[in-house]
Amino acid sequence: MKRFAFIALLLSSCFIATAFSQQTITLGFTVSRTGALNVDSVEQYRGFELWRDQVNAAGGIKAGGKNYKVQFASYDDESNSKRVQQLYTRLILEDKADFLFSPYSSSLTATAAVVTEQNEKIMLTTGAAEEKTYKLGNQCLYQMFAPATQYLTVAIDALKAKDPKATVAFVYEDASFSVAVVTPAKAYAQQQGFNVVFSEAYAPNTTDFGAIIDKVIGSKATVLLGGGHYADGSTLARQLYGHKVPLKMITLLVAPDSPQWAELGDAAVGVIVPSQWEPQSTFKAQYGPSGADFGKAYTAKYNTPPSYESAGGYASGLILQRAIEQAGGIDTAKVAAALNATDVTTFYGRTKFSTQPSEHGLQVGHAIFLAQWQKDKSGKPVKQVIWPLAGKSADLVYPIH
Amino acid sequence: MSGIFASMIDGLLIGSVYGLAAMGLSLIWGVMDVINLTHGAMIALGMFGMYLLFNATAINAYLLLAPMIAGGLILGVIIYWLAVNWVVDRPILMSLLSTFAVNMMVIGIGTAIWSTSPYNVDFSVPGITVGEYTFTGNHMFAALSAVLIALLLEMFLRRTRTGKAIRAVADNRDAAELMGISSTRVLMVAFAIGIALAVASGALVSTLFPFTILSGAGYQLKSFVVTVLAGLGKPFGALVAGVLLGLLEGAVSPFIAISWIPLIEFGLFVLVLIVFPRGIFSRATA
Amino acid sequence: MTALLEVQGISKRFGGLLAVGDVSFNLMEGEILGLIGPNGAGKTTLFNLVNGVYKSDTGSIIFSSKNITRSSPDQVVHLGLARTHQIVRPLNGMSVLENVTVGACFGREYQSRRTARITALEVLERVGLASRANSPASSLTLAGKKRLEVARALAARPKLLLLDEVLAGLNPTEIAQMIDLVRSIRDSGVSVFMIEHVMQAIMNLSDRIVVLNLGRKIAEAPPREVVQNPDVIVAYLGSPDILDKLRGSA
Amino acid sequence: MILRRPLLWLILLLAALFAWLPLHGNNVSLREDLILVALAIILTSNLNLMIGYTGYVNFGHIVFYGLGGYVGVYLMTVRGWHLVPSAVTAGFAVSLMALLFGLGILRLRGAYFALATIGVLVAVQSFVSNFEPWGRSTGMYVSFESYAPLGGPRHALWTTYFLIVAVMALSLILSLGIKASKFGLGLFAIREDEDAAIVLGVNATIYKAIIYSVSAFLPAVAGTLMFFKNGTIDPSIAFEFMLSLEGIVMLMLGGQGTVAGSALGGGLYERLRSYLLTSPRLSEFHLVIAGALLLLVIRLAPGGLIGWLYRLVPRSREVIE
Repeated sequence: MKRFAFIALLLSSCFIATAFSQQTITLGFTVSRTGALNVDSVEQYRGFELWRDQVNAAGGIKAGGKNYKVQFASYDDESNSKRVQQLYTRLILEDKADFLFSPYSSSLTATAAVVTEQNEKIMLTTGAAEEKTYKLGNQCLYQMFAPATQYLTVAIDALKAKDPKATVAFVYEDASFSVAVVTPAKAYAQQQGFNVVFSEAYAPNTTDFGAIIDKVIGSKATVLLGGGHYADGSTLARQLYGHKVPLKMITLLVAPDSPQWAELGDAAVGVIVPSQWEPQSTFKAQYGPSGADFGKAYTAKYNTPPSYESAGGYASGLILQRAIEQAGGIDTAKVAAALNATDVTTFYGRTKFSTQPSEHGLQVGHAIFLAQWQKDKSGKPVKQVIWPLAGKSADLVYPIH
Repeated sequence: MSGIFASMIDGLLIGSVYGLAAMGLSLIWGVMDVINLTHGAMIALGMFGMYLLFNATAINAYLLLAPMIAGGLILGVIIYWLAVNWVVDRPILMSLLSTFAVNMMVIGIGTAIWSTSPYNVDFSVPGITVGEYTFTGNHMFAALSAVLIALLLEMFLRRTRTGKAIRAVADNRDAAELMGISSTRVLMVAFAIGIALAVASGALVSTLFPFTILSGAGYQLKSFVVTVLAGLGKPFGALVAGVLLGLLEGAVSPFIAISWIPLIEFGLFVLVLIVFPRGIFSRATA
Repeated sequence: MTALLEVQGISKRFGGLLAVGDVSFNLMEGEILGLIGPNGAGKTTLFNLVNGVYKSDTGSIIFSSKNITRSSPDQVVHLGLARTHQIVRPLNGMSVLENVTVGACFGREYQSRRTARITALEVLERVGLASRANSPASSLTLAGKKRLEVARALAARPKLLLLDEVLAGLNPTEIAQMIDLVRSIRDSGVSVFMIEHVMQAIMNLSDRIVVLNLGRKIAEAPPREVVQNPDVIVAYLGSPDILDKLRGSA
Repeated sequence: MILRRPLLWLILLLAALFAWLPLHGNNVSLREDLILVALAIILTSNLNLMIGYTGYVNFGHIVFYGLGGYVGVYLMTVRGWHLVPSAVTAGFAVSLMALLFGLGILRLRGAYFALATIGVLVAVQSFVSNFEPWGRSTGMYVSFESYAPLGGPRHALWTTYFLIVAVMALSLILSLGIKASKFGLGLFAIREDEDAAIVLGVNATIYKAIIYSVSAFLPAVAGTLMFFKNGTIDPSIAFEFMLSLEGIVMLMLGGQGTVAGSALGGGLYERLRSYLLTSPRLSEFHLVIAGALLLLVIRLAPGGLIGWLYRLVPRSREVIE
């Protein structure tokens, strides 16, 4: 008898859920809960999650006279593209996702895009900075991050202003994103008159940088640019410090942006990261919360300050929300039109997508800036914006020691 | 000091840790003809064990090796009865699969607890600086500990009754049984020591590099290379081969991109297998 | 009669040990040639040299007027030289019939699988294993496995069959049956070269006997002459007058 | 005759069901599930040719799949070839490479061979990670233009799916054909006792090299198809050691040495893995469950599911090969 009652309850709850489903939109995505991309991907996910909770607390997205509550459908992609297509197909067809967010990383996103494109589903991408993905002919992708070419060229500009005679070493992860970043940066450095004395890519799962570090020392480089993702970047920094490599400037991709970076202690200090967003940035938000409000809410929820992945995640939600509001509903074609027309500044900065067919969806509004880990008065490492000079919160410390 | 010397010293130091890891694999393989595919998972458990112990006690990480080895022995006995005892003398596929199954379970549980994020043991010993090159204290202590453990094992195998019994069983199990040696007990002890060595090497690696629950796999592959270079069932030879492998890495890395090193190592591995199937340190017999 | 197998000065050395040294002999068509010698005399090594498991360090082996000195065991089988193993080696995971089919498939005639099956059934009938055709090979008794060894070799349709101690470990009834089988094989036109420890049997069966001691041939003669050869007696018993001594002490 | 064997008709029925089920009602979700099942069956049944038929444990079987993917994707994106010729060429190229590798490492037996296959896998992966024309660690992308000759991405994915199902059917028919052939008998003899087999006239060196090469062909074709569908290929997904190991698990689960076992094991394991991964409560424990399952199977039913069926219903041996 009890069992019957239970089943009846279950059935009726399903029924109720369907009755309200018109008022709900489903956002589908995969998260790398395990595997190499775990840290960065989860930070991105927290951005999504905070946005969802705030929207739902405010009664949902209001568009065309309706209130849409936001719900998520998500799976673990294990940082591996093997199942990405299976999972995105499932998200689209079984979970009936209305819109999609990308997995973390350029290569997983490219794999997911094959499925989302042919189902003509809009997918906002964060953590997929590499330009190539947007130049394969995709028409339904929208990139939230500033593209990869910008990451290190900005650092070279900052270096040029400080020490045009520096000798440069590139040490970077042999992965889509970092190769896409370093290749143009190397050319740019030479064009700016720097002597590039060493350049080597390391395998994505490297933990022992001893051999590379010996080579960097041998090359007499004074500046090191490169890195990849969190795991390898933090290890590289730690070992550079342990081996007392005499470098005046270290700029690493992605890793130093994470709040976890502070755990490196003294090894953390002085390292620069090209960033999509920093809590100190003072963009005047035309839409959505201010940077300070976002930071406060995020820290309250997760007990840690947001990284730019988190901000990117939140901003993806925000941009989608705005597009739905402007489209007056969740019709894909109308939302796509609204996204194509988007040119807005939020706490995250300016967002504008390219509408040229050859590079549709490429981010053209957003820009990279640089942040450096410096010691505050109490000696604790904190991140300061040092570039562009107009938006800086502290001066570049050069050389590090 | 020139780069190649620095690089070879680094190689020597890390090579002794590879050697220690391989000793465990080599011992088990040599004594009971089981290729222990839990090896990588045990190395990973060594890493996390050290992480937990160090965070709980905050004493010198290298002193914690003793409790780690004790823990490894217990773990070894458990795994022996869970997955190994009943596959000894069965076709090689059986032991490969049963140890692989345990490996999957350990990795699965580890992933559920620690996810696959990197962890660090925040312990560092000041290093020695020679010119521009600095050799970290951790590398030196790890190498020293590895050699010390290897010597202790060698003494155990040569001097004690149980040690001699292990060697006898490795040599010829039937003959050893005829002489009244209980092979099940000996196999269990040998297996437990093998696991303890893997755990110890994982604990040492955790003081050098960050690690995830999946990190053991790479060291397991290196252990295969080292074991084959040394020849089976020669634990001390494995240590020597490990050091040689480290030196080789150190010697070639200044001249080529390090991403080519695995190709060289594993290419060499396959060649050695084909040319000297019993290891380069064994005399050829018909 | 012509020589089917001509062995000329073959040797095999393992490390410092001379297993077979400069051995020569001929085997005539239609003949049963026995090979005897004390333990460790190098009999099985000689077989292994003849069928190509080992390569001889010196000399030559001509089989059916083809030089097979450097041939591999599988090539030798195709020429019509099949053998059995002293320690039986059934293909345990397969049925008795399949075991024999392998012999026929890859033997001298290189039969198709379908023909091989028919051959195998015939051979099984002949060696008395027909009733066990579909049993797993592992389920046979030792005597059964010895028969299976012979059947597999016979299925290859050989001109010459090497039998390595097919009688060892059998009881008297089984020995009698096996002796009949060997005779019938010879009568069907297959030459036989056999190692045997059961003296009575080999003396009965063989046309001639080769005796090995410490890797060297010490005699080659019909059975009756062999037992009276002083070298052979020394090799087997230590000294020529040992029999007298034993009698004296008894 | 192969036509008289019931399993052949079962295989064709299975392939027909695979093709028809997702097409009926345009169920793309089912298609995506089934394509991974088909892939698992392809890998398992070809691995079975080495492990089950010949008794050689190949830990690096996935290297064929990965290399096939690379050769095929390279031909398509850089050389502009069409899908099918690329896939077939990849199959032949990888088979040839396997033949060469095989003649080297097949001199080894037992555990030494198993280890050498791991060595080959890591060495090849490392080579590809450094190989400039194939994009080093970054790998290659399939441009959307490659889908155009097949009628756009939507159409292309269906075509790929049908091709994969066809490769699956071919894999199983190949296994079935070899099993009943003289060649297969030679392989079984090698599996049982290689030295005895040689003395019985089996040319083991050649047979092993041929089967190693044959077992590379269809996985390589499948590699091209799958990575074309995937849109990207890089060394870490092309040469995943874990997938290689899972292949062995699937084979043991179903029953090594049997055609039906390789299909059953591949299919069941892949469905279980998919289910665990997408189930919210169990997804963290999928490895634990798979590991425990494997331990139970080899302990209680070392012949796998088919072996267990044989014991239960001995006559089934004649139908379910």
